[in-house]
Amino acid sequence: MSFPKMRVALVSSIALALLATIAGCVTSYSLSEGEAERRTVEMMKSSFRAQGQASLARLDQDEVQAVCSQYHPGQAIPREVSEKIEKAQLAAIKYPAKLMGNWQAGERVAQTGTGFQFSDGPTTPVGANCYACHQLSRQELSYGNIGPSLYQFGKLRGTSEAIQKYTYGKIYNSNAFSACSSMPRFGHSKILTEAQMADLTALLLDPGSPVNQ
Amino acid sequence: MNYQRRQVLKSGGGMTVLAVALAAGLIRPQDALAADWNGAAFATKTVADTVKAMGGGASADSKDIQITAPDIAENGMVVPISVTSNLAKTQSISILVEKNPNTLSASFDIPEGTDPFVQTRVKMGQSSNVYAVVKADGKYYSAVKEIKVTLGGCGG
Amino acid sequence: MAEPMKIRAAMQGDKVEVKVLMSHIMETGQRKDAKGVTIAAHFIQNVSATHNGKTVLSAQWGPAVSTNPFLSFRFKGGKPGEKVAITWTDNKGDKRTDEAIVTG
Amino acid sequence: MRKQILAAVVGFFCCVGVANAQNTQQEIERYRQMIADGNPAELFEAKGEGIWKQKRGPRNVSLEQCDLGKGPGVVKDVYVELPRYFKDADRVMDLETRIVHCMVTLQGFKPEDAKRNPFSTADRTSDMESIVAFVTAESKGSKMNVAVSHPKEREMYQIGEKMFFYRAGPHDFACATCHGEDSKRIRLQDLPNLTAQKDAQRAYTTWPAYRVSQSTVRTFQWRLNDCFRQQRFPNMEFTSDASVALTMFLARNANGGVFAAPALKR
Repeated sequence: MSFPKMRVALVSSIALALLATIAGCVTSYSLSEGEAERRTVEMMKSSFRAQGQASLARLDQDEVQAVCSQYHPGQAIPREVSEKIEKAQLAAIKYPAKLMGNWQAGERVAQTGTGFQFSDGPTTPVGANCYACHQLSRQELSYGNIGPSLYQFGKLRGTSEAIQKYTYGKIYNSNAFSACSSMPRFGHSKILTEAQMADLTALLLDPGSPVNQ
Repeated sequence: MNYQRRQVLKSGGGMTVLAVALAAGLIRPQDALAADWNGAAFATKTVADTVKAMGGGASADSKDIQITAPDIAENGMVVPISVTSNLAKTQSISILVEKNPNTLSASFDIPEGTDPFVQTRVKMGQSSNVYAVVKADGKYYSAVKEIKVTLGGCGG
Repeated sequence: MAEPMKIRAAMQGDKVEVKVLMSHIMETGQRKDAKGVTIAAHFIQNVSATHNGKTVLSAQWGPAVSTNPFLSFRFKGGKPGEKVAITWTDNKGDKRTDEAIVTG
Repeated sequence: MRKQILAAVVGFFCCVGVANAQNTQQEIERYRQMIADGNPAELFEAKGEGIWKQKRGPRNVSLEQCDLGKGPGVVKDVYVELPRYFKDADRVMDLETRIVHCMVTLQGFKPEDAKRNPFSTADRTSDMESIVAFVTAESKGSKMNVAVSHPKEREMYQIGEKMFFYRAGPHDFACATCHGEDSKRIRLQDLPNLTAQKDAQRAYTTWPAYRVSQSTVRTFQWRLNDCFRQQRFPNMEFTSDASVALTMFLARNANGGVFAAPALKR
C-alpha cells in the first residue's frame, strides 16, 4: 500500500496554500516542502523524551497517519485516496464471535479518559473516552461534539447482525468507513480489548442501554 | 451527652469545645489550634448536626435568604457562592454542602454595620444541595440550592 | 513564609466593598500524594477584618473553602484613605495580616 | 460587578430542572463570569515579581538585567512580541526559554537546574510559573505583534505549522484533531480553532492562566506539554525547539489580538 509521491506533494501544496491564506500574513516560507517535513520530524525526535509507556517510536507515523496529516480537518480528501485507505483498513478488521457484550461495562469504558498517556501507570484503566466527543446517554450532560451525537444509536438502527458488525467495526477501525477520521482506531491500534469493544457495541445497540432510552 | 455538648458549644468556644471534640475523636489536635474555631461544627456530616453544633435547634426555611451560585459548576474545586440575608438582625451566615465529607464549609459573623452578605468559593466533591444557614435575632433559618458539578477536560 | 494577600477596598455608595484573595493551599487532609500517603490537612481556620480598630467581619473556615481563597463583603462607616486590615490564622499556627487603603 | 448582576438576572429567569445542552452552556458561562472577578493569578504575579528582583543563583544577582527582547531590564510589553530571534543565543526563543537563558547567563545556574522545576505538582510549587505570571501580566492590554522576519523565525513558524497537523501515536491525534475546526467541544470545554484568526487570538491571549482545577498558574509551555500528553505523545521537553516552533506558529496566528492574561480557566 503506497501512495504516488506526486499526488501527496500536490495535495499538500494545495493544503499549504489554503493555510497560508488563512494565516494571511506569512508570505513566504523559508524551507522547501520536503525539507520542512524532514526538519519537523527531526526536531520532534530531539525535543521529546520517552516517559513511562510512551516511547519515542510513537512519533513515527504509519501510512494512514502520514497521508492524513496532509489533509486538514474539514478539508475534502480526494476519493481515490480515501477509498484506498478505507479498503485496506476494512480488510484488517478482526471480528470476535460475540459482537455485543455488556452495556454497563461499556458505559464505564465510554466515561474513562485515561490510558496510554505518559502519565498513566501500568495499572491505570484504559478507556475510550467516548463522551469527550459524543453524546451518548441523556443522563450525562458533559459531552463533546467533535463526533456526532450517538443518542438512540441502536433505537434508530436495530440490532441486526449487519448493524452489530458495522458498529463493532467502526469502533475497531474508524478509518475503514471514513478515511482520516478524528476517531482513534481502537482495535487496529490495540487500545481496547475485544471485550471492551463488544461492551461499547452493547452500550450503543442494547435496547436496555441508557443510550437507547 | 448531646445536651451537654450543645451547652458547651453555646458558651462560645474555648478549651471545653476543644476537649469535647477531641474526646469525640472528630478532629485531631493540630486541627484545633485556634481557640475560636468550632471544631465540632466542622466535623459534622449532616446539615441538622451542623446546625446543632452551631448552637441551634432546627432551622426554618426562609425566603429571605438568597443564594447566588451557578446551577452548574464547571469545576468542583472552585464553586462561587454568595449569600444575602434579608432577615432583620442577621448575626451570622454559614455555607453548608450536604454531600461533602464534612458538611460545614464556612461560617461568617456579621457585626452591626456590615451588610448581611458574603461571597466566597468552596470545594464540592460532587453535585449536591448547598445550604445557607442564617442566624438572625437568635434564631436559625436556611435556604437551599442544588449545584451540579461537571466532569471537565479530556478526562485524563 | 506565608505570601501576602491581595486586598481591594473601594467605596460603593456609602459602603466599603472589600475583596480579598489569600495565598493558601487549603489542603483538605483527604488527598494522597504520589506514594499513596495522605497529605495532612492545612487550612485557614479564622479570618478577621478590621476597620479603625473595629471588627467588620470574622469568619471560621473549614478545609472545603477553595485553595487560594476569595472573600468579598461590604460594611458601612468607611471613608476613602482609611485602612482595612485582614488577618488569617491557619491550623498550623501560621498567621498573616495585610492592609489596604480604601479607594474612592 | 455589573456583569455579576446581569448574570444573576439571567440565572433567575433560567429554568431549573433537567438542563438541556443549551442552558448547560449558559450556566457554565455564568459560572465563568462569577469567578472572573478575583483571579488568584494576581497572587502569583506578586510572588513572581519578588523572585524576579531577588538576588539568586551562584552569582547572586537578580533577573532585572535580563533582556527579554526589548533590552536589558525591560519587562513591559515583551510577551506580545515573543517568540523572537535572539542574536546573542542565535536561536528563536519563547519567554520561558529566554528566562532559562538569563538564569544561566546572568545568575550562573546550570541549564539543568534552571529547567528543573517548570510546572507545579501536587507537592511542590514552581517558581517559573510565578515569574511567567509576573512578566506576562506586564503585557496586559497590548496587541500581539509577533514578527516572522528573520529566516530562523520563518523556519520555526513553518515547522510549528507542520507539527500542528502531525498525526501520530496510538490514537492518531494531531493538535488539529481538536483545534482545527470551529465550535467544537471536549465534554463541556470549548475548543478554539487555532487555524482561525479570531479563535487563535482568543486562545493565545488567555494563556498563562490560573487553572482552578489545579490551583496554580499554568504557562503556555505547560499547555503544550499537557496537550501532547493527552495526545498520547511522549513527554515534550521544557523549552525544547519543538515547543518553541509550535508556540511561534500559534503566537503569530494570534497577531492583532489584545493580550489578556494571566487569565482564569477551569
